[in-house]
Amino acid sequence: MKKVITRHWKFMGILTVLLSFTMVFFTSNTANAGSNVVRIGNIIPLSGPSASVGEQGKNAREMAVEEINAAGGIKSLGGAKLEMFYADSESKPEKGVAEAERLINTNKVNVLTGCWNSAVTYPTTAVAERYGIPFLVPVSVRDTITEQGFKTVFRIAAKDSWWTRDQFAFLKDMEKEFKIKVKKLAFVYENGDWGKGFAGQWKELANKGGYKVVLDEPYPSTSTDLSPVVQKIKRAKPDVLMLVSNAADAILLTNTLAEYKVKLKAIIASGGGHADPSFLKAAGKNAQYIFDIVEWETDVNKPGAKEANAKYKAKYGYNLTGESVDAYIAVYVLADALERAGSLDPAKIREALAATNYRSGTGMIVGYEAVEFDASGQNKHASLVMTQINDIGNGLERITVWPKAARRAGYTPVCPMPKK
Amino acid sequence: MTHQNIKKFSLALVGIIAFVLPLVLRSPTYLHILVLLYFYAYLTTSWNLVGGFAGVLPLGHAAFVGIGAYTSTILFLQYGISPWIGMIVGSILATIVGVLIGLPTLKMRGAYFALATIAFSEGVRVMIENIDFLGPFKLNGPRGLLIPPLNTGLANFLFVGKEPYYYIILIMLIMALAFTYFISRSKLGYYLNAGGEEPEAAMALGVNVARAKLIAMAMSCFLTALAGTFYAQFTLYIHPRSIISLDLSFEIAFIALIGGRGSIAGPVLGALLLRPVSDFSRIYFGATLPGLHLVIFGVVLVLVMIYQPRGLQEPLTRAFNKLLDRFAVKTTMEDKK
Amino acid sequence: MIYILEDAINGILMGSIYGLTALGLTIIFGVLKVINFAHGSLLMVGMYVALWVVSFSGLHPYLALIVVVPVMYLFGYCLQDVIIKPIFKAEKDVREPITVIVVTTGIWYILDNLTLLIFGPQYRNLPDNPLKGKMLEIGDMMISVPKLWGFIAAVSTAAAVYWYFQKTRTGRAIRATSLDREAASLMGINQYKIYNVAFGIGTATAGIAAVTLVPFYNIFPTVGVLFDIKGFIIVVLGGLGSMGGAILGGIIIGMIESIAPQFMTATWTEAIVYGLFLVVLFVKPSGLFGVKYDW
Amino acid sequence: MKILEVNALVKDFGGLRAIDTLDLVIEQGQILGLIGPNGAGKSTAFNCIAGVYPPSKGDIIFSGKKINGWKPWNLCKNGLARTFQIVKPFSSKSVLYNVMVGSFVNTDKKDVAEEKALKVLNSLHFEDKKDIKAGNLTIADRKRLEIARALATEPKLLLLDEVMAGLRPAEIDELVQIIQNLRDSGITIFLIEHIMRAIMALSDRIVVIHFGKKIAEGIPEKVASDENVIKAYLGDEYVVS
Repeated sequence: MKKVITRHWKFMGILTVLLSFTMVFFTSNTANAGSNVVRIGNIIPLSGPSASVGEQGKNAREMAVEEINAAGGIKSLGGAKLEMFYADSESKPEKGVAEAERLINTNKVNVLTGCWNSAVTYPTTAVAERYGIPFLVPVSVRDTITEQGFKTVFRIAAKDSWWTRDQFAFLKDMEKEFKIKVKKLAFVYENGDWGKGFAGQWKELANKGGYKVVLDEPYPSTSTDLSPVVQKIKRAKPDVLMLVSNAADAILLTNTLAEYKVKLKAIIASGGGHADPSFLKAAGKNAQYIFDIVEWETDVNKPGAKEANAKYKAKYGYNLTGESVDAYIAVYVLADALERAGSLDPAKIREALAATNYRSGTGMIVGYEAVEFDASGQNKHASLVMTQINDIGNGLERITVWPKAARRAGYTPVCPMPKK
Repeated sequence: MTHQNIKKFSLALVGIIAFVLPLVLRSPTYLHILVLLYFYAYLTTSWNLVGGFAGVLPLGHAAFVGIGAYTSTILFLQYGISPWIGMIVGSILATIVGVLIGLPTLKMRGAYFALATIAFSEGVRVMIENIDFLGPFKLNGPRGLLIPPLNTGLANFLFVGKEPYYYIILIMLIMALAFTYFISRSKLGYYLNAGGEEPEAAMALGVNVARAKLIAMAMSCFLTALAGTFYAQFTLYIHPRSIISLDLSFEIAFIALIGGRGSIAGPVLGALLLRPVSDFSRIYFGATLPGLHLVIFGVVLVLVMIYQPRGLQEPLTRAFNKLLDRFAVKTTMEDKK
Repeated sequence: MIYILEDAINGILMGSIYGLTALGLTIIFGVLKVINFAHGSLLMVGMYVALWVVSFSGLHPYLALIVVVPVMYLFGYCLQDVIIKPIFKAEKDVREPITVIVVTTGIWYILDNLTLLIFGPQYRNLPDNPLKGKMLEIGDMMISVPKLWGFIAAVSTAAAVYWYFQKTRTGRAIRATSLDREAASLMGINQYKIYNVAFGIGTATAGIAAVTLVPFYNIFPTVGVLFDIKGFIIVVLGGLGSMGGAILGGIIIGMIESIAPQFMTATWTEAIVYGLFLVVLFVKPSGLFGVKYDW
Repeated sequence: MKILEVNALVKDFGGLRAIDTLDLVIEQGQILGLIGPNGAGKSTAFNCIAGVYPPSKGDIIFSGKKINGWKPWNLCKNGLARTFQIVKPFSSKSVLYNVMVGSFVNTDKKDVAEEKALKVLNSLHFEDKKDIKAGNLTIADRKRLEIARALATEPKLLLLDEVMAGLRPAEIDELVQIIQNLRDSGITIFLIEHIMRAIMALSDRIVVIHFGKKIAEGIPEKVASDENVIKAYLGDEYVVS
């Protein structure tokens, strides 16, 4: 009996300690509310399957905030500092919604950003709309996010119809430039929100462009073995393979394609997994010659871009990616809007955001000329660049090749893929 | 005051507090957290009918949440049928599916049943992810369905504030609790408990164990699917990977096991402990130390199971009774004065 | 036709590796009568250990076994001894202690997320290892060399464990415990010690699976989850507790995953696997190769 | 009147014949004892009658109905109750709860079931322990609980499987008394027992089986002196010829 009682007490003791821990954090966190700050809520996947992307986005935001705060904060608000609140969505829509509620009501954020996963962004923007809190989406590609008729949603990056449009435009240009004939396309994509969205658009574009689709293959992104899919690609004998992949499957797919010596004229990927910092390291030589469409690349010809990337790399150990640049610029666009709004009233911030015409400044390291939102909240100027992974003497790197105006000086893309 | 009276009194008090809470607690965040807490308590109470009383371990109840949510949402979006009706249709559908799946699986040994239900719910998820159109019904594959928050009102099960949702789920929870209380004191309850604990002995005492379990499964699926509709109308977005996820199925089972399965109060106690632990630890560590909140969740699970393998309901009832003893003694002494 | 053969071979090789990942699951279930939900996480831990060993020492990836197997055995042994044993003791008279399932799930959450906390979410692999991308070409057919080694590892591990259970004293004690734990403890076998050993062996086989995966697979904190559900399906197909069944069950899954996509999209093969699983459960709940306990 | 009739019962497990053409008859109100060495097939015979195993061949007739392959719960509803050699109480529940599971057979109302259960407990001098958890009972009390649960189903025929094994002499005497009272109240009893003292005192008739076959039958005194029985129990060399 005595033993039972001591066990009982031990248990209750541990429980109490745990609960008091939560309480301590609870109180300490609500207490440190400074007065002269702008509160920005960020909902991103920090654990779970997309944790890698979430971490990159968080780092980019941190860097931008440090720079802005060091430069004196928001001057029209008396030098107000930006204060970031991060929430983990775990890539789950319901967590995103709950976190949006909390950030708005408890942390009293003035603006929200996020959420990378379209499936999370989609319902979460509805919460912001309900409270009238501006929601700046750095990147979440699903078209419908800015097509809900919401007043408070703004998106920096291109939407998926633009991505696919540019991929096909690139393909046409390549055919012309390198005098190759592309007839047969293979579509291989993760069976999710994102992959399905892309594939739907591809099919239409392929029809319009007169291509023949020889393979239209979704695969579960939790696959442990992609050689069956690779075999299918090999047997379908496409000229060009178009991919949408998350990180783990992008690496697996690239390695397996190399193992089976699949002969293709070109591989066109869609960012995401192929743009993940781990991708180049993990796929190594096998990644050579892949074309990947992204929002941004380190060699972009824009003042400040090299410096920003160098700083980021020194801090976090890997290059800025398209997704993190979207996050980085988003913070600057926000700062710009706040400066013009001169108020923390959400309605005023929304007005200022809607009137954004951000063309120059530290944050403007993207390839396109400006950030300006159309009536739906979509950045009109958002454009994409096609990069090729190649080794021109400095190890494997991503080299911008398209549009031609943005192509890295002195580089000729390798197309079709040479035999390895 | 006798013990019975004090118990009744405190139960009533808890009820009253639950009902007036939204009037005091103005913050929608806390209401949101509470709604989800009740939602989980409700799901666990439904789960408890088969997982607790019948002594098996279903780990795929998210599939029934999904069936409920998808049915009512499709009927609402495509045919304009009120979610209240869709709720019942979805529940009937889930019950049929539950019985079909329970018929062969409920005879299995514990581990097999657990794995069978996992495979069943994963199978349902994969099917929905692969099907854009099921006959005339638009499932929309992996992209999920969004309910536009237009035409709010009771008939459409859509509200602007959180208070209506709060009261709906609270009433659902109270009804589910009353239902399980009623079942636990009925012949079926006795039969389920007996069959769950010693099936052979129960059979020899006239209990058709398989049939009792099947009835429990049917009731559990029905109640679970009702919550699916609530979830869809509350979050306004359903998506196969988040609604039919093993995470949800597991969390339901964990809440029951932590609270004390097979008891009426267990699911509520479990939800009261686990939900705040997971919510608050995510809030405070999620950004700075990603993953720590799930470590904490895991640690709580392990600790409770090591020190209270029968769940928290038993020690808490004991503590409450001890408190009552003291209180009751005091009052009687005061009476004497 | 040659295509089907090529796919079938790939299916058999990959499937045997799945079987190897599930082997520990079936060993642990056979003895403890508990589904170890943390098994995928143990595989993940094994992969990280193998990764560190190889990248620090520069050894051939398969030589990592020398370190990984004992480390994983000890890890499993201690895990069972420290965390799971007390619950078994508390629930002595319960036939199938469900609480243990919860605890293993707790361990899963803890291991996966501690790894995330400590090592970050990055995807890692063994760059430039001598096995990466090695293919055996026979005419038009291509066979992955590391997968071939995986197949050999799977079969020989299963055979070795089987031999151990048949021929050694401890092995027989383990079998006796798995058949009837009361009787075994009456015969003077310390059942908790046997549990520790069985858990250790199960974890060590996960370590072997990890070593065979590391040369051609990515390593990240949630990698175990991908193999977890697959493992559950495999052990039920093969018969819970049957070692040969685990390998054969793995091969069946591998074959389906490899051949079926040639006739439909890869996403539907998942559905087929679950469907087959349910059919087997309904028709032959003891598994396809279901001798009750085949050791 | 015959309440139970077993005609040429055969039960095979794979290649093993556990019961070989066994004939049995129990008259209403009788106590029939079934004895035999370990592994003789007593429990298998019981399990066939109680519906756990379907018989391979032969008929089992219970109060005029052929019950081959009936499920245990249906047999119970028709008045055939049993206890288990290895007791199987619902450990986490109280004694009263355990007994009520039995008494629910003939009613759907909780009050009625409780009343019946209390009556049974009373008749077994067990009512003072009704709120104790079954898992905390002594061995003797667990055995008694087995009987109480079975009685709560209001059986016509009660199968008792070694209810006295492991009890102290005083406890055995008490149980013998209880069983006699049951018979006096009109319940027919069929029991397997190893304790010779008890079975000799209780049984009206005794059947002895060995390797699944009946080797002797009759009143206790006659069976006790039967050559075959002594051979079966003690082996050939002990037979005084």
